[in-house]
Amino acid sequence: MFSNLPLLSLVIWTPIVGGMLVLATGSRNGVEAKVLALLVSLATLALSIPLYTQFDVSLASMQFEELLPWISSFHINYHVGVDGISMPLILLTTFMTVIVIIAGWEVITYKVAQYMAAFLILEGLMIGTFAAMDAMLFYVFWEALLIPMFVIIGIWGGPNRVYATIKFFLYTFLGSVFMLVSLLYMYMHAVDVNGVGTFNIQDLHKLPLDLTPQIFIFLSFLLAFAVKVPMWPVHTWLPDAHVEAPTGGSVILAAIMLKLGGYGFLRFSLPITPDASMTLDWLVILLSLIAIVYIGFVALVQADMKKLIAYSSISHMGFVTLGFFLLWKITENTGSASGVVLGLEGGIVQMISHGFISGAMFLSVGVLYDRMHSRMIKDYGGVVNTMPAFATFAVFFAMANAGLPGTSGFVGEFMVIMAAFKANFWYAFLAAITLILGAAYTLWMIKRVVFGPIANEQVENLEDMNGREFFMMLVLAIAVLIVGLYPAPLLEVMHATVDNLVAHISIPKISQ
Amino acid sequence: MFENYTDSQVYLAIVLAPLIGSIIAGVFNAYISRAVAHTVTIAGVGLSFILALYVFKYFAFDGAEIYNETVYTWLASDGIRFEIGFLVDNLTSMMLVVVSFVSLMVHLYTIGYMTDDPGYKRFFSYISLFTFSMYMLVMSNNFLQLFFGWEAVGLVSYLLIGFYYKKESAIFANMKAFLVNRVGDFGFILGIAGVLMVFNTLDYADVFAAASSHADMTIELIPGEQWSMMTVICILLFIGAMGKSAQVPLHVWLPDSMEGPTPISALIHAATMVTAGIFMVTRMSPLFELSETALTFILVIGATTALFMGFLGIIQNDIKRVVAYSTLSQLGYMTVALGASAYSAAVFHLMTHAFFKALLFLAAGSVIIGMHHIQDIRQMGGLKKYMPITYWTSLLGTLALIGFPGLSGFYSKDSIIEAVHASTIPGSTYAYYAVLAGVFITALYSLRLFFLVFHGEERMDHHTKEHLKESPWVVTVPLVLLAIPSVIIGGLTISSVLYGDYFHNVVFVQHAHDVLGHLKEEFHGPFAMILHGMTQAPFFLMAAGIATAWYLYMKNTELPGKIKSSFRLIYDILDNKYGFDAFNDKVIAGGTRGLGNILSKFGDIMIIDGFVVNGSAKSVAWFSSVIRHVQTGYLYHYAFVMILGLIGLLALVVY
Amino acid sequence: MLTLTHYLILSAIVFSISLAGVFINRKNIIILLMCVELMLLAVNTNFIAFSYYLNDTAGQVFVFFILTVAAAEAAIGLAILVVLFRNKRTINVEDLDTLKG
Amino acid sequence: MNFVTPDFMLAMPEIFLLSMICIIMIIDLFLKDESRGATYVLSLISLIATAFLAFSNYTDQSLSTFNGSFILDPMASLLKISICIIVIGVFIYAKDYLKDRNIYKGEYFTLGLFGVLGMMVMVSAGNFLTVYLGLELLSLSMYAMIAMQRDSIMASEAAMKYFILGAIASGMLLYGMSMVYGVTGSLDLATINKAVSSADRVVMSFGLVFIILGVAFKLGAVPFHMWMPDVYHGSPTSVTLYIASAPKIAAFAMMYRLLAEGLADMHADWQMILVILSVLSMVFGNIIAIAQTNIKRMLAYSTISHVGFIIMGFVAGTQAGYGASMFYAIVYTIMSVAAFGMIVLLSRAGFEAENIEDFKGLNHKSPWFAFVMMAIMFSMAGVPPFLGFWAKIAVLQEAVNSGLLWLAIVGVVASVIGAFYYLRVIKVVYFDKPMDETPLQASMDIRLTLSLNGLAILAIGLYPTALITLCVSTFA
Repeated sequence: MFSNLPLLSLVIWTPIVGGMLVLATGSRNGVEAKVLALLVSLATLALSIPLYTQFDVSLASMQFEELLPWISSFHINYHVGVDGISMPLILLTTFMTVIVIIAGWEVITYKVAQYMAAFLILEGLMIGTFAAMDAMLFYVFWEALLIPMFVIIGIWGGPNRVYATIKFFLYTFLGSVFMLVSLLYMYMHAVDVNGVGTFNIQDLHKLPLDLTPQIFIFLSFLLAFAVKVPMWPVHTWLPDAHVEAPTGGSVILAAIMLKLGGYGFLRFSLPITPDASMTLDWLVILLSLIAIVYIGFVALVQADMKKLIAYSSISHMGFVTLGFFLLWKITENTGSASGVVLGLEGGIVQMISHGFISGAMFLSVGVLYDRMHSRMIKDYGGVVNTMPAFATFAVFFAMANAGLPGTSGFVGEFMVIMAAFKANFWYAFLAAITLILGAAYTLWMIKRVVFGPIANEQVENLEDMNGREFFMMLVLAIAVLIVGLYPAPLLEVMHATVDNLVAHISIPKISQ
Repeated sequence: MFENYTDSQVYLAIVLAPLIGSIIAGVFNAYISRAVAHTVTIAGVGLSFILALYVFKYFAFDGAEIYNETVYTWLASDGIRFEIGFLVDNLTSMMLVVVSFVSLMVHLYTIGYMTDDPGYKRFFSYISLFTFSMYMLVMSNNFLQLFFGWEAVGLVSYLLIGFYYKKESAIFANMKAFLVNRVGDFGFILGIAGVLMVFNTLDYADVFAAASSHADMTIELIPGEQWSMMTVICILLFIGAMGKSAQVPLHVWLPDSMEGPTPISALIHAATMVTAGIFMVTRMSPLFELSETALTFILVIGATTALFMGFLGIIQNDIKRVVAYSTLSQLGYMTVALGASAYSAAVFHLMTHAFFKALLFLAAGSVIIGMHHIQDIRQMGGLKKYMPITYWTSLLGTLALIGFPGLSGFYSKDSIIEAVHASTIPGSTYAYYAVLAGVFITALYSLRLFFLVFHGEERMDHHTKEHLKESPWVVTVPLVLLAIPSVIIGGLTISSVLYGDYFHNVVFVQHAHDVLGHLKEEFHGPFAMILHGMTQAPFFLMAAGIATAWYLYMKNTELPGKIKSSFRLIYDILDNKYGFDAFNDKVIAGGTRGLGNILSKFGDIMIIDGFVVNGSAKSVAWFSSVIRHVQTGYLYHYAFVMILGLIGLLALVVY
Repeated sequence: MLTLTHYLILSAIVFSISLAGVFINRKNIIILLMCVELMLLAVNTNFIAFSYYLNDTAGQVFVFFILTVAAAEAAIGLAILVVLFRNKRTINVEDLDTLKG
Repeated sequence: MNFVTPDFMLAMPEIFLLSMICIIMIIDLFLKDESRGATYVLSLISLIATAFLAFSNYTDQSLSTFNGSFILDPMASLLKISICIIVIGVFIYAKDYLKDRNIYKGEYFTLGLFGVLGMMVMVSAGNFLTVYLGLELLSLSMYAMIAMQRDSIMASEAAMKYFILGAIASGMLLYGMSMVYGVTGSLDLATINKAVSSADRVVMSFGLVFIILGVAFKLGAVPFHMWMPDVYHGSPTSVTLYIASAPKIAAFAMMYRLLAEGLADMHADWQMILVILSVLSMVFGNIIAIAQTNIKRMLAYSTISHVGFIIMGFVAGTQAGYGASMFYAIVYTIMSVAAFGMIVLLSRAGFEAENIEDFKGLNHKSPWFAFVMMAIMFSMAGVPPFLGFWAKIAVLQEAVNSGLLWLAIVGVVASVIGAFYYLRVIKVVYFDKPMDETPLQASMDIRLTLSLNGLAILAIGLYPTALITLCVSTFA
């Protein structure tokens, strides 16, 4: 009975329209806004579930596809659809938004309606980005979602929020405008080749391109996505943004927005410019490894918990990009394509897993911050004495962040390290250093914050988590455990798509 | 095996029983009483112990077929199935018995030991969780699950070392333990990745079956240098074992782990978890046999650990630390056995060691209870008359440890020494003399401990002495129960385990390395071995060790002090544990933090953020504030700019 | 004999003088207004010369329009000047620098 | 040569508007200050009617009358309608502002209408003469409008600067026209276009440069932009509103008529020049805007950068390029009129709301108008889904299509730099606390119009198809 519904559009637009409605409740009283926002987010989550249940894992093509003409003179269409890569990310988005709405429930007292609305609108835009099958539609969502995040950090952020949010905006804006130029170039090129321009991503996949333009297009994509992921050396916006953002903002930023970059590599860079990707895969691998190692060291010495987690995010996202770009090196080194899919799927799993874990880590910091109004590690110590339940979750998520087997954090890292070894021993070697560094910075923080004797009077007066906080943590912990203990269903969803992707990129676009 | 149940259900029950106990005690911590907590966990472990005994019987006596089945597919990607599954064979069944028995003893013992602790229920939850993890490790049929168990026991170890989370030293020790283990895991996961690269599967059976056909593969780690792939993989895997089994230089965490409550020192840091590395190498004998280089590496590391960690035991004054260094040293012995391809001997020693070392730790715990948590042996002495059961069990444990003929340790240790002696691979000579010297050292520090604690003058303060009494039955019963196997298990099982065919379908040894096969020809039963052993060097060295200890700590008690002052330099080296800790603290940890600071301050803050990002923003802003002054407000300037523009464009068009 | 070129050069010179007058003069705004008028006259010269040599009346018609507009322009210019003087009490070009940057 | 009666019907909107202006002027003479509303209403009615007439005059061919000096084509109709609508908005926004400052005079409206007439003439010009007359009619009206606030030092200074520079610019334009006339022998654009190929190249080039200068001045392209910041800043906001909006459309039309219709064969020459102007405008406009604290001045520099984009679309020299450029010009006026409308909305008697600081905490006072301001700013910055994004896409696409990839890259980089100062405004609106608690005092009609204006920026941004198609098909 639901088969005729434009399900995907509903998932995209329900939160956006819902957000408008929340705005319309005004700022008289936060309660209506909160309840409405929660309902909207739950409705979106409910709507997104059929995307999974009705998803045909055997198909590599787009599902739930919708195509409406939008701007006919530029051949821009409202074209959405999901495949095995985007569907899990969309579910992650709808799931995390509910958490974030709950997370802001008691904490946000200033302009509640706007806060909730910003997150709902952001949710819709993010889903739109994942679902867009038209490059220009993608770009519209991609850029538009900067707006709510800009506002979220700017209004509800910390003392240095203006610097952080403007930095965030300009950094990402600068990154993506070059992508825009590339898209326009390809449109024109499509006119030359096919006689008609196109922004359809799948058509762009098939668009023949010579190596030189491919390299420039690749580099422009790289800049756009690398900023978002973020990769070293264009990562410095992230720590600032995280530190200043309100808890919910940090959660969404880390859990979803960073994934957009990784998603972009899969949707744009690899299939559209396979030959340039092959030529420049060393660059991405190098940057990923630098991110993993260099950032690991940097994370170690952070005095601010959120900054530490932010750096940890960068380091973990290094696995995503590493996994995505191993494929040529693997084929070159072993002479077979075995391991290629492992790396790609590992990267995708790492994105999902990082969504849960980083979100949970930021929520944990949020729980402490709401009580103590400090994010500095030195202000804490011995939290376990007064907040045992919290400490349990904190240690659990810390272990997940350190990639302990059985938690989701392990799955992606494991797969990518396995694949990396096939490509080159030293890739795996450097990537595996995260086993040590990741544990070091996470556990050192846990040691200083959670364990030890009660550090000061404020810690002594801390109250343990309330039901709401407990609920969020529990839900995330369950998610982390499920993915960690039984990732097969998640993987199953993406096999067909990834296989198809690999098949596509292994065919060179340039004539030899 | 059980008529109404399939094998897999039994194995699942073994694994899940302690897990369920742990979950009940842990998750419902706040809602259950202490009694419920220890009842459910003990019931869980007890059940698994009983089942383990059945399984053992099933394999050891009924000669069951190897069980190798998948429980579920963890994930499948790229045509590779990563699975959770059980491989149960003779090795596994033996490990199951050892683990479940020691665990059960420790569970019982804990009731007495932790009786005043506010974290009572939490503790039970942890040790049951540990038991579960250890089962997963030993029952694994693939590398992935092995790594799962490997990390899970590490996690529980972390939690338990830091059990007294208010103690700064404890939370330092647990972090240290986890991180040092992570260094090992770093190698381990690379080794697993290597296995996957070569074999494209992580399943033991498939990997081992294909192992020999890949023996000639090479890998180019440094351009121009072709190394044997198997050597690389084996050394990487062994680095994992070095972390978990505390081999030099990754041993530093084990002494510090004594910060944890004594029961877990017995269970985790003596009997079971630390032997996981030994178990792992044994399990992977088909791989290790392909690389003599790796075996030599193992041999040298093991011998070094066995000897040099023993030295450190001599000067320790903390009762638990002495036992801890003894554990390190004994792990070294096992590793040496591995290096000498005497895998069975290693596992055999693993088993005997598990019993007597658990016994020693629990006895030490009993002493600590009696001494009201004083652990310094300089404040003990003459405890024999206050704690008779503890005394006698300790004596048995100590004798077993030093390899007194007839006791379990004798069989296992002597076999190792013989095996190394017979080995011909590079490094075996060094290893032989190291383990031989180790015998003397072992006897010396063990008896030193024994004499200082139980004999001699009573050095404790008056208050302590008044309350000194034997520990309650929940403590002493496990001691007695552990003492029994410590004495008899060696002689009972050596014929089949070491020289029989118990491990025939588990351990794979290349003919050239088959030292045990060589020894087998000279083996004529346990009793003959005792007689033979009493004529050999190890026996005399042991006796000399006992005598020295007796002389130094019973007879001439002034002498140790004098020796200490006249060999100051050596003492300092030993006291600083060869400087490993200082090196790790200053160079490794300090260097890492220093590098982090440099990268953070100069890389991120100064260059990327300061110079490039904010720098370009600032320069744009600066340029803007300068260039705006072109707009001077004067009409003639405006006109002038227009005319300049005009002239410029004219010039452009004309040329 | 006067050729077209002579007229064009004359007009160019007048035009240049008027331009120079605009940015060299830093004193009186009225001089600016005069320069503007001069500029239009230079243009007119051009148009008429061309018109004559092309034998096309359109150019001359244009000149009439320019003259008319110039008159209107002068009127408005002077009016603004008056307003300006009332406010600032000066018609010095250099004093017109409230707005800048 | 026979005298042919011109087809007056084609110029019906202009004729009607002229008549109305005369009527309004006369009526206004007899009105007391209190009933000045009548002039206001009449002006609005005239504009609506004019727009309607322009609409009903629509034809998809290119017709000409008055011996070719008046052209009626789709572009002319579209732009005339746009101009009328924009100016309606301007008048609505300006009304209260004028009242509060005691300059609520009939002159504002009549001069404004004359300006509209001038613009309409420019849009329909087919001849150098009509271009010039339209231009002067517009310019002279604007000079006078600026100077209307007679007691303001800044206004009179701005008027004087604008007047002098404007006069120089028209002088140069005329000089250029005279040269082109000299070598082609015609003032008629269509005839000129035919004669270009046989004309003397050097003189043509000279003439071209002077003509471009005149156009660039009107648009406000660097380096002929110097008047803009001062004039935007110094004029009463009611007048800045006017100057900053519709005349850009007229300037675009003038550029189109002169360059694309009159000098199409010199495309290579003017393309090179326009590229330079475009780059300079985008870069300098955006950079200098960063340092501004006065929002009107900032918007002036922002306009300069937008002009760079308008020109970018134009350089392609293709029909699609002109369409994109025109689309940008129309979008720009929609945004610009809204931005200045916001300033008017915030200002009240004795308070100008001219500084960026004055927008502090708007979100507290009115979340809705804070949102409108945000929409305007993001739109100007070219962030989707707002209208300005599509305008940028359109012109960038044309730059890429004409092989000027580097120009597109300069454009996007400049727009990133530009985003900074737009963000700063949003920052002030959303993140800062208000300096005072004075509520907004604007009347309902402003609020409504501004809301519609803001919604248009969002709504057309979400569905720009109609407007884009209109602009593109105009030239097809």
